Amino acid sequence: MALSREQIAQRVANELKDGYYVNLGIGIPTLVANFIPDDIEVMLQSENGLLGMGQFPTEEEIDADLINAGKQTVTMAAGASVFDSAESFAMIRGGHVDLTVLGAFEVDANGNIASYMIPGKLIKGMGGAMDLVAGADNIIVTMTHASKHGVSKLLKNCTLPLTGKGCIKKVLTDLAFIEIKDGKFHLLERAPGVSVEEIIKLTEGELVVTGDIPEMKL
Amino acid sequence: MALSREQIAQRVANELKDGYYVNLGIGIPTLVANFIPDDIEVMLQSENGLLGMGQFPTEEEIDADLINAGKQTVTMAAGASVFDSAESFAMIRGGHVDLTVLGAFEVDANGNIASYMIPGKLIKGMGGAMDLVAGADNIIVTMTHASKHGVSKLLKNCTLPLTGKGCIKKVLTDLAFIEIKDGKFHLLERAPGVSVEEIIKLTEGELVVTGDIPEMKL
Amino acid sequence: MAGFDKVVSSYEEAMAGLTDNMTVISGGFGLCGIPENLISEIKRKGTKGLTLVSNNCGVDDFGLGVLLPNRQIKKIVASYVGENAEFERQMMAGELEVELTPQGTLAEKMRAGGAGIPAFFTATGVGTPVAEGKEVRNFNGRDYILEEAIVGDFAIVKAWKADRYGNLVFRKTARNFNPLAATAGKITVVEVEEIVEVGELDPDQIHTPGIYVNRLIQGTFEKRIEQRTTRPADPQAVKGV
Amino acid sequence: MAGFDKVVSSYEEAMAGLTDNMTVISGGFGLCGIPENLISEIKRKGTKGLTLVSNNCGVDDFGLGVLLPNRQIKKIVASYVGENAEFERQMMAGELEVELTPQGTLAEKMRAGGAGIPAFFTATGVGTPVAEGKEVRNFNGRDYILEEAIVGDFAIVKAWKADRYGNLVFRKTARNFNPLAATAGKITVVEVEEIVEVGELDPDQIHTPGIYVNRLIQGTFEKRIEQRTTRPADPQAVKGV
Repeated sequence: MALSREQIAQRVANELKDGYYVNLGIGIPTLVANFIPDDIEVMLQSENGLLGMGQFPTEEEIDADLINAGKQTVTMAAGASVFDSAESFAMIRGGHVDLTVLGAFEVDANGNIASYMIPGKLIKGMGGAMDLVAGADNIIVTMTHASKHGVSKLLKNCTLPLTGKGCIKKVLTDLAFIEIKDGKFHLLERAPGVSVEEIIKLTEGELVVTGDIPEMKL
Repeated sequence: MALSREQIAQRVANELKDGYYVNLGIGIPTLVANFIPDDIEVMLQSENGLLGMGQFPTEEEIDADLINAGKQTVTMAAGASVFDSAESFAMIRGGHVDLTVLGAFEVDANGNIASYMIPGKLIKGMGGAMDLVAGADNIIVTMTHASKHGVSKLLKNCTLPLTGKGCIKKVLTDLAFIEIKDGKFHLLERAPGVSVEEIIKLTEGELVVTGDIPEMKL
Repeated sequence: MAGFDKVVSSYEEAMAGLTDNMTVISGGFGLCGIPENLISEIKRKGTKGLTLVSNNCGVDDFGLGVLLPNRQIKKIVASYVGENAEFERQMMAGELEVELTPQGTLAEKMRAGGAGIPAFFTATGVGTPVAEGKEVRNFNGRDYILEEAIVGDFAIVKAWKADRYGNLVFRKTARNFNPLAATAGKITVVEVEEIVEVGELDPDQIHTPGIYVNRLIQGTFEKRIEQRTTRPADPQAVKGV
Repeated sequence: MAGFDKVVSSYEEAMAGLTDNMTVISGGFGLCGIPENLISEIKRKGTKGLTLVSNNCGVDDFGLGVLLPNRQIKKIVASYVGENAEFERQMMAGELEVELTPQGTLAEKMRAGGAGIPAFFTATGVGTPVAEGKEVRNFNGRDYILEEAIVGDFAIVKAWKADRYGNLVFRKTARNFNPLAATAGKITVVEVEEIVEVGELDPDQIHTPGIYVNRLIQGTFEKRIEQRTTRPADPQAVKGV
C-alpha cells in the first residue's frame, strides 16, 4: 500500500544520523521532525535564520519574532543560534548543512527538480529552494510517485521550470525509495505491499531494477 | 616653514565635519585624532574591526584583545561597535566611511598612489590600504612634499608599485594642500612662510597655480 | 551639533525625500520583522512607481501588500510572493513586474550592495529560469552564474533596540533580511521598539553598526502572526484524552 | 551518542589529520586573537609544505612566525608581513612564497570560501600589482577585478567562549578574521578560553554558529601585546609636572 504522509516522513527519518544539521522543507519534510529516533540528536536549520529549531510553542510561549521558514511560530532548542539571511544561506550554499529534505512537483532521471512554479497557474516563487538544492550534497526529495490521475512525476525530463539542475540523487515517494545516477532511476526499496511492477508502471523515466527489491522498514 | 607632523595632522583635522566616520592610517594620520575640534564629534574606524576607537588605555585598562589597525592597545569610545574583518571592509569598500586619511611614498597627477612597497627593499604588504583607497570617495593623503634630498614625491607618474589607481583627489604635504583633477596638481594652500616658488620647485607633476595662494590656517 | 544622533521625531521626517520611481529595499520575512510603520508612511505619502526589493510582499491588508491597492509598486524583486490575492491579480494582469530571485541570492545581493561588491558567482539557479541572460562560468568543475548587487535609494528596516547613534540589535528571527537591507540603502531608515542611551549596548553584541543608519525612529508594532502553530501546554493532558 | 559535542581533549586530537602540503587558514590580526596553542601543535607535529592563509605571519618567536625556523611554511597568503626578520630572510632568499593580498579582499575570500561563492568582483587592487593576471570588468562605469574564494583543509580559530556545540562568542577586536576563518575550513578547529554549558549563550548573541565548528578545545593563552601604548592614569598628574 502506498505510504501515508507520516510514513514517508518516518522513512526519511531513518536516513538521519547523529549530529546531522538538517533543513526540512515545507509540507511532508516538516513532519520528519516528529520521527527523529530517540538515540540520535539532529539540529534543524530554518533558512529564515535559525539553527536549532524547537517544537511549536505553547499558547503562552508564542512569540511573533520567532518563526520558521514556513512562517509558523516555533521555539528554539538548547544550543540554538540566530543569524541574518545572508549568513543562513552562506551555511546552505557553502555546503555546511548535512541533509536537506524537500518536496517537488517533478524530478527526472538526470537529477533535475521542478518544485516552484506551474506557468500560468502557480507563481509563488522559489523561496530558498533553489539555494537549498544547489548547496546540499545530500538531498532527499519527498513526493507522491504519480498524480491522482496516474501521471508519473518521475520523468525522463522535467516539463516544468527547474528549481535545480542535476542535483537530486535520492527520491522517496509514497511507493518507492529511488536513487538517481547515470541518467537513470534505480529502485532501492518499495513501500510495504507495493509491487515492483506497479512502480515500473508509474515511473516514466528509465527505472533500473536489480535483484530482489526489499520492502521499506518503517 | 615646512609643517611639522603635528601641524600636518592639525590641518587635516580642519577637514573633519560633525558626524564623520573616519579611518586614520598609521603614522601622521593617527595624530589627527589629537586635533579633533571640540565642537564636533567624529567616530574613528579601525579596519581590524572597531568603530568608535577611543584613546590609549591607562596601564590598568590595557587589554590584549583590544587593539587598533596599528596593533596599538586602545580603548573604545561610547557607542563603539566591534565586528569581524569582512564586515569592517564591507563598510570601507561599500563607501560608508566619510573620510580616509593615509600616508604615501608617492602620488601622481593622475591620482595614483604608491604607499606599500619598494621592490627589493621594503616588502611588508598593503594591509588595508588598497581597500581604503578603493572604497573611499573622500581621501586625504598626508606625506612630505619631497625627500630629504629634494626629490619630489608629487610626480608625473608614480614609479613604485601602485596601491590604487586614479583615486586620490587631495594631498596635504608639509609644504602645501593640493587638489588633483584633470591630470594636474592644483595648489590650494601653502604652509605658513612657504613660497609658491618653493612648492613649484619641489613638485614634479604639473602644478596649476591660480591667483593668490592663501596660507593655511592652523 | 548633531553628531551621530540619528533620531528623527516623525515618520514623515523618517521617509522624507522618497519620491516616485525610487528603489526601496525592505527587511522582513513574511510578516516577521517588517518595518510596519515605515510601510504605512509610504502608503500615506502615496509615492508611486516604486521598485521594491523584499523577500515577500506581505499579505492583502498588512506589510508591503498595503501598497498594492493604490498601485504604488511598479516592480518587485522577491523570492516568494504567495499569500496575497491582489498581488496575484496585478501580476497576472501584467500590471506589476515581478523578478523572482532565490532567497539566498537575494540576501547576498543586498549584502554585496552594501559591501561594494558589484557582482558575485553562485551555483544557485544554474540551469533554471533564474539563469536566463546571465553569464555562466565554471570554477573547479562546477557551473555558477553571475549575479549583480542591489542598492536601494532607501532601505527600510525594523530592529528591536537601538542607541541614538543607530547601533542596532535584532531579536530572534525578526533579524532575517534586516541587517542586510540596512547596509544597502543610500538612505537607511530604521524603526525600533526601544531607543536606549549611547553606551548601553555591549559593543561586542551590536548586530548593525550605526555607520549604516541614517535615520532612526521609535515605533509601536502590531507584529501580526501569519501561521499561529502551537502545542498543548501540558503534554500529559493530551495523552490523557 | 556524541551528538553535537565538539569538545576534544588534547591538542594532538585537535589537529589530527593535518598532513604535509595542506592549506591552513588562521584567524588573528597581528598577535591579537591568534590560536596560540593550535599553532604550537603544528610546530610540534612538524608538518611541512604548508600553505598558510592569515592576515599576518606573527613575529619571530610568537604566532605563526614559530613555524618559520623549521621551514614548515611553503607559501603564505597575507596582507601584511612586517615585524619578522626570519620571514623577510626566507622571502628575500626565495625560500618562501608570499602572495600579498589586500586585507579586505583576504577577509572576503575567506567569507566567500565558507559561503559557497567561488568568486566576486572588487575595486580593490585595480591597476595595481594585485590585479596582474586577473579579469577586469566594468560595472556601472567603474572597473573591478575578479577575486576567487579560499577554502582551507584546516581552519584554526581562537574564540573567547563556546558551548559544547561549538557556538562561538568572540571578545573585542580579537574577533577580526576568526569568524571568517571558521567558515572556510573543511575541518575547523577552535580553541577558546572558556567552555560553557549548552543553553548558556544567548542565541541572539552567538557570533559563529556551531555548524561551522568541527573540533573545540579549551586552552590557556599568553596573549602577547605587540604595541603597548598607554596614556597616564591621571591627566592632572601630567599637567602638574
